[in-house]
Amino acid sequence: MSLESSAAAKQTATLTPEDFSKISPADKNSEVIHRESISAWKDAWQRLLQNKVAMGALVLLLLIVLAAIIGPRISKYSYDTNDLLATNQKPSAEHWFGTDDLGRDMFVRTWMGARISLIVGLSAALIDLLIGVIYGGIMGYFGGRVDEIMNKFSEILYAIPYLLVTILLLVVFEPGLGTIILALTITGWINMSWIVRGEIMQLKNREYVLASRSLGAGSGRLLFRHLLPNAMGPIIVTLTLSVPNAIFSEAFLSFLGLGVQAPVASLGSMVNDALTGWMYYPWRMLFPAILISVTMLAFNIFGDGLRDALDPKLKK
Amino acid sequence: MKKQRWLVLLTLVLAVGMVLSACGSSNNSGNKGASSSTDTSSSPSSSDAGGEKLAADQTLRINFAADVPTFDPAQAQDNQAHTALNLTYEGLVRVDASNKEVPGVAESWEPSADGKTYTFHLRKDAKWSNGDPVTAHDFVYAWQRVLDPATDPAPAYSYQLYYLENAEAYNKKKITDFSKVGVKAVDEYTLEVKLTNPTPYFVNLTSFYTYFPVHKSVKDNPKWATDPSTMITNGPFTLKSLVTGQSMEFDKNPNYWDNADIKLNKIKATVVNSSATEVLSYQNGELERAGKPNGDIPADQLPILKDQYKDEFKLDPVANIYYYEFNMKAKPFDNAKIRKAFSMAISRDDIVNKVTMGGEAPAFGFIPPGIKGAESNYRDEYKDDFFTEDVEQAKQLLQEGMQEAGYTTLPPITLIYNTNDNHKKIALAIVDMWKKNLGVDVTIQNQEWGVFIKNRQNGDYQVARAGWVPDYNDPMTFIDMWTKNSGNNDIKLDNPEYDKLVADAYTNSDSKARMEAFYKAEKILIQDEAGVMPIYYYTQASLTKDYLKGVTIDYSGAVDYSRAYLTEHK
Amino acid sequence: MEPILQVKDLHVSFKVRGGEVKAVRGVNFEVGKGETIAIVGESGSGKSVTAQSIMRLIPSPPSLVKSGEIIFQGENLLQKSNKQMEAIRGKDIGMIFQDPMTSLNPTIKVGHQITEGLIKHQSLSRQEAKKRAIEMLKMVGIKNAEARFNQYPHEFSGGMRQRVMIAIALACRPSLLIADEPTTALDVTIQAQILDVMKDMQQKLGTSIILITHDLGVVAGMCDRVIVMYAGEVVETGTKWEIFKNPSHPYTQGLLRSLPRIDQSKDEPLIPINGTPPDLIKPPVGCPFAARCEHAMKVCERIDPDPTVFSDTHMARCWLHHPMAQEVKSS
Amino acid sequence: MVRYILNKLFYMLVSLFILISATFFLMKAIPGDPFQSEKKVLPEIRARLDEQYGFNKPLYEQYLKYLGNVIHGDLGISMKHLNQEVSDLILKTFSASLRLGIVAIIVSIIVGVLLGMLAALYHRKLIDNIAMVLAVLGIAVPSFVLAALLQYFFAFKFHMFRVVGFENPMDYVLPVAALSAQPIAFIARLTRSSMLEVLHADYIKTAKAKGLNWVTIMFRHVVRNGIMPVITYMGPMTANIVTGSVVIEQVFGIGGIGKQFVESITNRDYTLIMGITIFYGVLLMLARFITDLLYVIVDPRVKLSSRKEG
Repeated sequence: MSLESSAAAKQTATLTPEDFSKISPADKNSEVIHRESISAWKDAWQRLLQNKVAMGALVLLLLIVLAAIIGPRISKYSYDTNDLLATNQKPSAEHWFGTDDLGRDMFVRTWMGARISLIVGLSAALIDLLIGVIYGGIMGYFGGRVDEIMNKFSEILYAIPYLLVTILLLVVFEPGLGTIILALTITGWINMSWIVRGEIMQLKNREYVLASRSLGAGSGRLLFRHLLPNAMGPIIVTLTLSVPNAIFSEAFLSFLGLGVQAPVASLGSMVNDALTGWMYYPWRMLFPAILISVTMLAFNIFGDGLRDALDPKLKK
Repeated sequence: MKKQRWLVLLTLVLAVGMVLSACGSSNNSGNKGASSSTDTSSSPSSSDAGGEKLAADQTLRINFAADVPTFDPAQAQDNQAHTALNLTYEGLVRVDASNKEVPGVAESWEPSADGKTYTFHLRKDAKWSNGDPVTAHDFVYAWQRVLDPATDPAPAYSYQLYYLENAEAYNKKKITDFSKVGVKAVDEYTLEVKLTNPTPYFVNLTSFYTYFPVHKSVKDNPKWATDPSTMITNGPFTLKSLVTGQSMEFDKNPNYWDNADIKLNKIKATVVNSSATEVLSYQNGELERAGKPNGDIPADQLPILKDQYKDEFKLDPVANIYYYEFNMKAKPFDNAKIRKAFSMAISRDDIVNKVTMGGEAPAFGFIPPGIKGAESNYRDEYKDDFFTEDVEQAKQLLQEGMQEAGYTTLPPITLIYNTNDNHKKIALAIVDMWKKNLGVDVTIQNQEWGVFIKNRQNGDYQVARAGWVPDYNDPMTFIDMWTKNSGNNDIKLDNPEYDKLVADAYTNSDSKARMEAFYKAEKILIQDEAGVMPIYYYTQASLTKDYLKGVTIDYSGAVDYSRAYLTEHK
Repeated sequence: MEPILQVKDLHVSFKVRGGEVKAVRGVNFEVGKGETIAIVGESGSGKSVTAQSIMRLIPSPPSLVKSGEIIFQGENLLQKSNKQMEAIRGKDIGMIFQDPMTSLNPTIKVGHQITEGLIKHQSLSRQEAKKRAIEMLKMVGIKNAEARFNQYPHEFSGGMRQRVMIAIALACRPSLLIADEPTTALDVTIQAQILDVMKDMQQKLGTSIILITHDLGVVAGMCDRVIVMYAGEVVETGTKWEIFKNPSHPYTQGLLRSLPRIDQSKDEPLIPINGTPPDLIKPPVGCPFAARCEHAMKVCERIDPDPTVFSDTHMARCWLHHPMAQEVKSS
Repeated sequence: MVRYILNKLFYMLVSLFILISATFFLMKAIPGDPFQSEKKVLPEIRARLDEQYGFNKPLYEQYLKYLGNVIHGDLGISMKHLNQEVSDLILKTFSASLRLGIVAIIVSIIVGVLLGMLAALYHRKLIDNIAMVLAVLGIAVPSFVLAALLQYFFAFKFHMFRVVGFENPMDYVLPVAALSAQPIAFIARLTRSSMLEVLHADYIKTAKAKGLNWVTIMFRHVVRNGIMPVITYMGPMTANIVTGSVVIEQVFGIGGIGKQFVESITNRDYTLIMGITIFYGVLLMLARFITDLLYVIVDPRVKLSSRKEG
């Protein structure tokens, strides 16, 4: 066997005994390894920060939210004032996004619409979250018979075609924002509850939970201190992705004439209103349609980015 | 393990097979319609009609916005059925392009001196599509079917026949002997009709579908009107195929007595309920006619299409009215001055010119132009000048009204309309006018059709959108609905004088006196009570290719394609 | 002994966001015919990358063999085309991976996963391949092999799956087997069984083995020679005895100390090596172990030591063996 | 196996029962009824209709009677399409929806999987980016907008297709494109991420270590495992396409069951509403059931007794 034994001490010449004095542990310029020392959340956040596309989407979302808040205020028009002398006007200095069939300013209406759509999307997602987490948490935590019954119930509910229930609900109850949100959440929470259930079931047998339990932690503490925070990743991702779903569903309901009440408009209902004449007044469809698409895009991309950031499988 | 997977596969195959076989059977019926579209049967006589050269292919393509719910004249109630039944059936008389009664199955007819009995002489060459002759008995049978309390489901339009003596009593089970009802087949070809009151418009009425004859074979087959193969009809066309939600095809009926005058070979109808799609389909050359009454043109496109298709775009005034109802039993509209103020504070010109843009006529009365009066049109004889729009006066009226009712501010007001783009636009515009002109905030609420109509008919509303289509060509159809006991009196008008005027008009056979009564009643309704706020008299917008001729639209807007034809075109 | 594999000055890097991870930095070693060598080191020491480089299995990009040679049976594998490599993989070199739970395709019957390679490399018919596969399954100690042939991976336990992996890797009788932490994921009792199977197979087939492990305990029972890697470098090589009896690199010493021994008294604690390996995006200029080394001297931080050769088979890279270090120590 | 199916069947029946009951009472709670129109029906006639249709009976009696009929396979007669059997109407209109739906499902799967595979294979390259932009657009554009745009440009402007019609193969192109845009996008993203996962899986390394060539690895090992999540999406996709077809049928004037359903609600055609609800319910449950079975066939790890989450 020949080992690489060439000039074993090529630099020996320059070495001095001083070089061979021991370094005290305190002086060591020890490698500080950053990766392990930061919390999983910060880690995820940093990964997210590095994902330029996802951050772009987040910035876009924030801009949309901001515009939805201040957009209607910086215009001198109100979203519901008709001007029959100025109907279907092209975009101009006077009306930045043009006017609609009743002469209402499209700029104000578009941002008001965005506001309504966001409210619908966010409320529906948050209600899904609330019910889903509680229901799913109970299923996952208690398991056994409780889980079996509750799970079967949600499966049965899930089998009911959602469109049907939604339409029926919207016709039965007074139309309005509340009803729409209710209709969207009636089956929307099920998916969330299943995700929470799956996570909790996986987590509850982990060592630290067992340890905590052996130390006498109560169910509530276990669920809220240990289990849910650790299941937060998939929950947040699902939440992010369910916002655009709700916005889209509302648009779909608008198409069926079951959307929000005029003169209030959502992006979906505005697109639908413009649909019959869009070839002649393209701006009436274009602005809300682009905004709805961009919102959808941004939520989806940001959600994907979040998933990547929170998914430990992709950690390198 | 292996076994289990095979079982799974088997189950899967079975399940898919089930689904596929379920649809396989219905596929056939779908293809039937498609295949028959290729056979272009005998082309029409190429002789020109009045200097025009007929097109070789006499196939008319039109659209229905919804399925025809029934092809049974006794059960029909809507526009779609109206158009379809006008093609497949023929009543005692027809109405021509100038709204004149012309012979249909009846060659001639004469009223008695008191105007209460009509004798119709039927033509001997009228035949059913299976070759059977059309006889007076077929009419008696059909009318009995409509009135028979045992008919299932009960025909909602049975009241259209209540002009006949004892018809109402028989229909409402007060008498059980149909021979007491005022219709009798004197012989095979003579039909005698006795009426309760002299009814000048009765002959015209027999052109309406509820009066159409029905072949006796339907007795044993409750589903006869759902299947083209069991439909025996007597009109210029027969239903050839029917694909629910998709298409209908009508073929020329060779057994029709006047088929020499029928030039179309075939009528193909699509069933598309999106008005935008319908217009696009027309623009793309897939339809010869689009728009009302069977379809629609999107309000957004009206002003543009009007310019772009100058020669094809038509606005036909029709005797329908668009109006708002005030609930006279609900606050604050229990006060006439307040109602009137609201009615005077809007600009109908702006609505028709800038919102609906369909060339409608602003309405200041309730009876539309096109409804017959004593000599000519009622509206020509009596002007609708019951009030004028005047913001200042409206404000003052509102003040007075509020004082009378003791308001310092008005209670909250909600306007309801049924979900529809056009209704929405009008509502938004009117609410905005009220706000600007009266300083009153009105909330608008759209309601799904069934919910809306229920609320309105139950009086659960303050202001509601409404429209009225006449049942027959006489002012009565617009006036008797507001009598105290009328089921359609949603505004809850309760005016004894009004009711008396209507009762008089019913029994009076003098045209002039009747019209006078209607005018007085209309004045009460609009000027004194202001229970309804007329907005406009409808027009019907449609696009018709310039080579499509002979389509007639009657006073109410119903369309008759039976005498239409296509001239030569590219 | 005639070497069948020589790795010469191998450098492998990975491109990542923020730089290049220099995972393998100048590795040299060789494997003799029928010999079993172990590559030992912590995770991230570059041992797996080295092994996978031999098979050319590391995905490129992001990885990149910067320089070096891998001579297998006289030919440089790094210069082979993909097509040529396909003919070598599985036929001449077999490989077993760490996690038997994920190394088998869950949707394909175990038997077919074995026959795949046989059909490809030895042009056997399906029937012949099946016969061979069943034979292999029997050889690696799977009972009821005929029935097992038609089962799916999830119907096997972890140990059984690793036996299947061995059967797959050795089906074509390769002359070299690379076992990348084959026992790490298994229970201790199963570990021994798997090692026995490998030893047994080696005796039957005369295969050379590169065993990659972080567990010196595994090394003791199995190997002829040991290569200790740290931070992408070989820090010490030697025969099993040289390494165990006379570990000459503080890292090797550390590894040994962290291992429980039978002769250890109860009070004597196991001593872990403190600290973590350096970030290889910017590898230290000096000895990579200096930061964790209890004997670290000033020179260690400045200059990476060259190998000190103790015998034909034994060398270590550590300044402690520098004559000057001995002087300083004794003074 | 048999036990599994029986068990599944039992729960499907329970679901169906709840669906029927909930829909029945919800539907009856909607104001209005099938006989309402602008012109009010005379009270006497109204009373007769109520009697003929049993509306004069207490609600629970109507419910029990309906339930009894359904158990005997009788969905009743439509209240708007007079004298037409509800089951006939459903089958007739479903024929069009099924043709549209099946083509859309097939197109979605093929195009979606291909796009996803391409994106995964050319990970972080141009093709990946193009595929993902397409996929994301499919998710971001509402189907009714897409349908209107497709119709306007490809039928009207470019005269490539008919605006209305559903007979010739060409008539399918636009509605199918509009209907499958969203599922395609979803499947493409699903396939991509799952393919990426599979490509990095250990068993792919094993396969490479066996010396298998690229094509074999792709087809034997990668694709099969990579499209597995697509199968789990089949259930929701069916639901999606069924729901989406409501819009598409309206825009393209296709006489499908979706259009019928919306109309039946407007018309308060009680029997038809119930009939279509039951039909949809059974269809979707069947779709999920088939998905489960498919999964068992494709993935030997999944046993019938244990349901997968989500």
